[in-house]
Amino acid sequence: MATSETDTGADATPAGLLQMRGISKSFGGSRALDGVSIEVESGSVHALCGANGAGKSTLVKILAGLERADEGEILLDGRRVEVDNPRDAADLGLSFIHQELNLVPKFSVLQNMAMGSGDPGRFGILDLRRLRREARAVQERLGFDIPLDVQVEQLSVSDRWMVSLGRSLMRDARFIAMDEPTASFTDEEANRLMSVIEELTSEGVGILYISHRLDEVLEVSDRITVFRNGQKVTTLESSQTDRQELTTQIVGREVEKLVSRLEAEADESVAETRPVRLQVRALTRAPRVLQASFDVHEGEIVGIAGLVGAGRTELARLLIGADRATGGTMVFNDAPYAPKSPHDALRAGIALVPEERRSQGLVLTDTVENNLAMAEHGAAASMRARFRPKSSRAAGQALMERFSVKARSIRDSAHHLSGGNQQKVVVGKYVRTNPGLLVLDEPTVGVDVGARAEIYRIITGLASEGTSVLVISSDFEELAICDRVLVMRAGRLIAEVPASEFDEDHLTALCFGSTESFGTTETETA
Amino acid sequence: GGSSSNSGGDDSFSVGIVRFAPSEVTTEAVINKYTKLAEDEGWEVTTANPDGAVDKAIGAMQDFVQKDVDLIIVSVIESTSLAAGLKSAEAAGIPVASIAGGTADGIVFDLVVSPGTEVPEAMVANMGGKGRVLALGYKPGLPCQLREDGFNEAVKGTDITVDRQEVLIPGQLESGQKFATTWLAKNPKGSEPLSIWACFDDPAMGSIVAAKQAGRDDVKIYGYDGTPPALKALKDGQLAATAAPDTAGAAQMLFDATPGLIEAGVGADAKTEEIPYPIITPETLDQYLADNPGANAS
Amino acid sequence: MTSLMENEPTAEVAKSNAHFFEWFGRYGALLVLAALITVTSILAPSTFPTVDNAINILNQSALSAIIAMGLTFVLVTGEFDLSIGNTASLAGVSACALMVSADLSIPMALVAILLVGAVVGLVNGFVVTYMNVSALVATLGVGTIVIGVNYMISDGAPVALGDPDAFLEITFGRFLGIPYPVYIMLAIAALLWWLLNRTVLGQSMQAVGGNRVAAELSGIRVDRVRVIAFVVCSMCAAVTGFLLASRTGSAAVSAGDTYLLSAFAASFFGSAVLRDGQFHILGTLVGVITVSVGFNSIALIGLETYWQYFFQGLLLILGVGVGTLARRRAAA
Amino acid sequence: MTSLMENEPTAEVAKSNAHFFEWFGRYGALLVLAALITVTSILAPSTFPTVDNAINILNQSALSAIIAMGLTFVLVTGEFDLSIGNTASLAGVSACALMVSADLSIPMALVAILLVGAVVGLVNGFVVTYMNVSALVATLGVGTIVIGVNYMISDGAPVALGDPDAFLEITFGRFLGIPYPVYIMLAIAALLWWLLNRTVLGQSMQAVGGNRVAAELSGIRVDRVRVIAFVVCSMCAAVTGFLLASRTGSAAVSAGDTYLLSAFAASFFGSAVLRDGQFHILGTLVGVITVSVGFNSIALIGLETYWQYFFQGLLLILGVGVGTLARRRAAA
Ligand SMILES: Nc1ncnc2c1ncn2[C@@H]1O[C@H](COP(=O)(O)OP(=O)(O)OP(=O)(O)O)[C@@H](O)[C@H]1O
Ligand SMILES: Nc1ncnc2c1ncn2[C@@H]1O[C@H](COP(=O)(O)OP(=O)(O)OP(=O)(O)O)[C@@H](O)[C@H]1O
Ligand SMILES: [Mg+2]
Ligand SMILES: [Mg+2]
Repeated sequence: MATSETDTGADATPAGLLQMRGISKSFGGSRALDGVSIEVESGSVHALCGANGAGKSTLVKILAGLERADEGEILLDGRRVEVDNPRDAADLGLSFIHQELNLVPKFSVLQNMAMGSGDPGRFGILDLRRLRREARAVQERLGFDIPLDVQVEQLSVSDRWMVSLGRSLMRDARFIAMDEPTASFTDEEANRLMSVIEELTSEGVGILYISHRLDEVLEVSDRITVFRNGQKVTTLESSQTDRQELTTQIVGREVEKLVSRLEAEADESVAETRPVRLQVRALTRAPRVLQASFDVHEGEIVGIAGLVGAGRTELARLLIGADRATGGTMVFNDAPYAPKSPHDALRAGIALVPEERRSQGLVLTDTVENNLAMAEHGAAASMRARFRPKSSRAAGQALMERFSVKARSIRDSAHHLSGGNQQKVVVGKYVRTNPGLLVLDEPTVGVDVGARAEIYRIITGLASEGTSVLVISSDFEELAICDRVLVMRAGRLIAEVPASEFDEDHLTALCFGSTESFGTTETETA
Repeated sequence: GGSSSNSGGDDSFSVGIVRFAPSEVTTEAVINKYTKLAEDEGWEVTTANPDGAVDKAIGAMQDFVQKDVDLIIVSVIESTSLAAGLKSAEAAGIPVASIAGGTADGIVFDLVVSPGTEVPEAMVANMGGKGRVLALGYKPGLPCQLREDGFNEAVKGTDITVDRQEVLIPGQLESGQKFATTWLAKNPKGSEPLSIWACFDDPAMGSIVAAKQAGRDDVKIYGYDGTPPALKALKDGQLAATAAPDTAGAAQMLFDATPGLIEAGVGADAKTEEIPYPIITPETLDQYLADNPGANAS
Repeated sequence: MTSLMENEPTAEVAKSNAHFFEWFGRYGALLVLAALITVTSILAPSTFPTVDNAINILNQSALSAIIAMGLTFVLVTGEFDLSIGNTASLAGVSACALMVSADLSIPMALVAILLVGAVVGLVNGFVVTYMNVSALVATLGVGTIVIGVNYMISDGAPVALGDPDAFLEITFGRFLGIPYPVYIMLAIAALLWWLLNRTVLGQSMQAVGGNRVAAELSGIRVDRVRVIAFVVCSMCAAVTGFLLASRTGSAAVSAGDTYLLSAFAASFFGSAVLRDGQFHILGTLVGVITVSVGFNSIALIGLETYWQYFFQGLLLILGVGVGTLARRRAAA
Repeated sequence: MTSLMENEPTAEVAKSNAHFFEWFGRYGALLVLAALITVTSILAPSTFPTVDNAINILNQSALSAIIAMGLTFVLVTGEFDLSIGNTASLAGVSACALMVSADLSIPMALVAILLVGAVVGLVNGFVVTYMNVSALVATLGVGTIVIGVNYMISDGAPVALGDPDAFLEITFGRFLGIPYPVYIMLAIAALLWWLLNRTVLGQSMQAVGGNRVAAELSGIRVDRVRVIAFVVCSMCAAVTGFLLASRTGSAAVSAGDTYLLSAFAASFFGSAVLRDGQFHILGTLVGVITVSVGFNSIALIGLETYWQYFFQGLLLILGVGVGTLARRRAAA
């Protein structure tokens, strides 16, 4: 870093609110960022796009003082600033919504929103009344009304994101970076966020916006910068580009459009005539799953659509015995099936790819190799069985190739992988057990367009080999790969839509129907 | 709990005993024997185990005050450091006796364990007044301190070099073993007369383990307490000497004194009795075993 | 065609059971204490349920409570401190050594040992935050070094004051019939409670303990908070060591060591009092008092010594376990 | 060497630096051991670097190593066990008591105490998994109860064998000049290493330790794995207690208690050996031996006893701290 301390922004154009110049960052041997520069002006939204691992979050972390750049400088109002830790960033009026939820589960909504907030009050004594007032104001602005004294561990995922969003608005920020804020939002909530962003920009706040939802990016941003492999590829004016071009820039090549199942193979009757693999009747675990009945045939891909909170995750957990059903029966491969644990399910041949890959799918500190072997150990009949490292590694290597997982080596630690590759590892470890039915819960959240296409390819490939697949997704577009879509609302399966009638608007309408609220008292199995 | 402090004679008494720690074998034996005598007599005996902690001992004394016992017996912990408990007892009019804790305000009876100077004297004689000794002491314990004073007295003026190490409790056996192992490595066989003196039997036993492991039979090892393993080692010639108090006699002494102490109450003049602490050597072992049928060396 | 599925409404499960378990999960630990008091009051009616005995129990709890509440601070922050026992010992030894050899007055000695405590806490905090060593290892290591310092100062022998009367007064003095240590305990409890619940620092500590990454990201100076927690904890340990020495007018190298496990036990028991697994000052206080009541009961009823171990062990397991079991039931 | 190229040098230097730190992070803990051996060999050339002394050090490590390796199993699974010291004591006491009063043969007594160990482990596992009590609390509680059982069996007094010769032979017997305990240690190390690295059970344990939720969803029977880890750990503690009793042919209620902290210290030190913070059998073995070498060195050089505390404390902090610091440097 060798730049003069004085007026560096003196040249040419008037300096924007925030500039990052020539930022480079390496982790170990690999370059995450390579001389990247971006600029965010007051009152505008600048979007960052790029494949998983392109370096978007790393850039945000550098700005937030969580990582130190190897090279480069940060300028605020044309003046160079040092951001060594998050406190510095906060003091400079920079606010963040990071990619991972960062809440304290045992804290109340208010406590979470107030955490680290601006000035600590006199003598460091809490001014609860003032904080409460401010939190109410923020809530009003966001249009959400969760009681301030509820512990956040009792909230649903999307409500937690609202809290997180609320926190970033508690301080008077001049700049907000949002790293995939809508990944867990429904369209409605996402729309609310859009209007908040509009309001903020009209007040002169600069916003850095990161998302894999390209339509959303095109809608909300003024300009879009695309990263690829740690390098800036281009900056586009949002108004003068389209999804097609953006995708090509991100991936570096053309990505074929998502092929719907109907177009790809099939008349639905084929699926219907195949033998039933899983038969579910009146499966119940109140209050989240009520009287669910459906069939899944061999080699069939069945989608489950619904709003966040509809109970789809719960249903999936019942299928693999992670929770115990209080009523109903299941028949799997013509045999009665009543799993008491995921172990039983895996032994019978049903695997669940959980929705949270980091907390539920991976041992982040362990190697890719061991992560890929985990489900096989879980499926072993006896724990006394020999473990053969060599053949295990060979099997892992084969999976990495089959799913084209990008990692430095199979011995690389899982948290070094990008989100999409992590997801492939999780899918891979379950596929390794050769399940008859693979359940995937939100398989592409936070996954870039390229990797997403690969995951779809994996799913359809498995189905064509005879594996039945159940896909839970809030992204209705991706349900196009399904033969049938079941719609779940408030714990009940309310409709079934065959591929021939598939239409996003139709699904959305079904999902909404009427809204009901449930007591959210479940605690997470942390 | 019955309060019978005003009654005399052979009435039923209630006695609260604050033990020290299980590692202190001698006092444990005295207390166990006393308890047996007292319970045979129909007295109520309650014991508390403070695990060597002064604070817990004081707490136990205060609990006994609440229980309104007729006599509190404390052990090993220096009586001066039990001031808080002694004051509470005094205020409640309960006399306090001590086993091996020394006198202090509020102690009406002190059963003194003699420092057992015969042991170091025998050691000096065996070494011919010259050579090298590994001394394993334990400063926090009063009995150990007294014994070490006696030891230092005995070696003074001789040609004996002393290497002193501090034993850890708990872990006394291990530390005895570790210190002895390295000390033996540093002092090879035949260089000069060698002895290991420990202020109680456990570290001495550890030293024996070390000597056996090193295949050394040229080192004479000394201890105190006369624990069963020590008596056994004495019999096998691995231990040169130990000293054993007459625990049964001491318990009897205390038992006999109890009614008088309760009668006299807190104001009484402090009395002191000494528990004899004779040396036991392989030669006197048989005699000792004959005199103490309870002692066990098989 | 989209087929709509028929759905019969299902009977709602009766929630009263869940309510009962929830209540039990919350008050289970307190129930244990209540049961203990009731049973002992029946078994020893003339000696147990008296004002004198209550004061006695509080007095006996004071030292344990102070060190345990300090530990609670560290636990709240999500850390550990295995050095508190040794720090208490060090405080006693250095207080006595300073009064004997440097002729310090009692208040000056108190200031000095508070400093000693602060230094130990700083070292702990430094090793944990700067050297990035896990708190368990760091405090085990620092604690071991502290033992060494103890031996260096005292040479292993107890350090006794020549004229301890004034010093002893701290323990024996009473105001309104209640011994000073009880007031000291209550004052420290109030101070720590206030710090933890009514200041930004306390909130930050809880945040760091609840989710360190989240705390860091929201701009809390995590390392500073952790260091402060260690310092507060060590200072509480030092106060306990000081009071311990004032009970006897002398200090031994390992006098405070036994407080380590009892402080942990009290804090963990306390985390089940009214909360589900969060450490808090009031809970710790209840935990300490429950243990004291138990010991007192055992002594007053006159059980064999080994019952104290059974009692302590069961108390811990049941106090915490009943709560978690009940909560699980409530959630199920 | 100066490179005149313009675009390379900084990256190059940074890279070689990173490599150095990476290397240091990996081998730092081993370096500490090497340095210790070198220094003592220079200071005490005639007594330290001898075959006899090496055997002696190994022999002294044996008991600590066995209990520490058992603890490592629990730590790998992401749990804790504070009851190991008490379990070791219990094993010694019950072995002696059984041999004295029930006249059991030595092999039968060994079987019996292995059972005792297994039972303690099962109880720990039950309280942790079924009652859902955190391992720290559960094992602290169970450990305390175990002390009570110890007292009940032995009445507080040491239990001694009448004719201990055969029993003593276990400790003192030698084969090819090497004492039996060394063989026992090595055999157990090999067995545990194999269990951990070459069976599905061991792999499952590591998965459970890494992320319990992910392991559960991967079909691993998490609770069973955790219970097994506790059982293995307690059984190792029981073996240590058994061997401890065979040193003197007698057992005391608290003989094994000191092994608790030393086992933790060794395991944590070992987690910095060759790995970055993962517990493993080889590391624990190195940890135990490092401590033994250090103790041996201090005694041979003839330093004051309190140096052993300084040494042990520093060893722990530096052994772990240097590694983490270096790794942080390497990553930066
Ligand atoms: N702490 C770290 N250690 C090593 N490598 C890291 C670390 N953090 C990030 N990386 C690597 O840096 C690269 C950029 O990661 P980053 O998280 O910035 O990607 P991203 O663009 O945010 O991807 P995504 O869309 O999946 O969130 C990736 O290759 C990642 O593996
Ligand atoms: N019983 C449970 N145990 C553990 N985690 C649960 C349980 N129930 C719900 N969750 C988790 O809590 C979060 C909140 O659930 P949410 O409100 O999104 O409902 P959901 O049932 O997951 O709905 P959907 O899957 O349809 O979005 C989810 O991430 C889910 O994984
Ligand atoms: Mg990212
Ligand atoms: Mg879900």
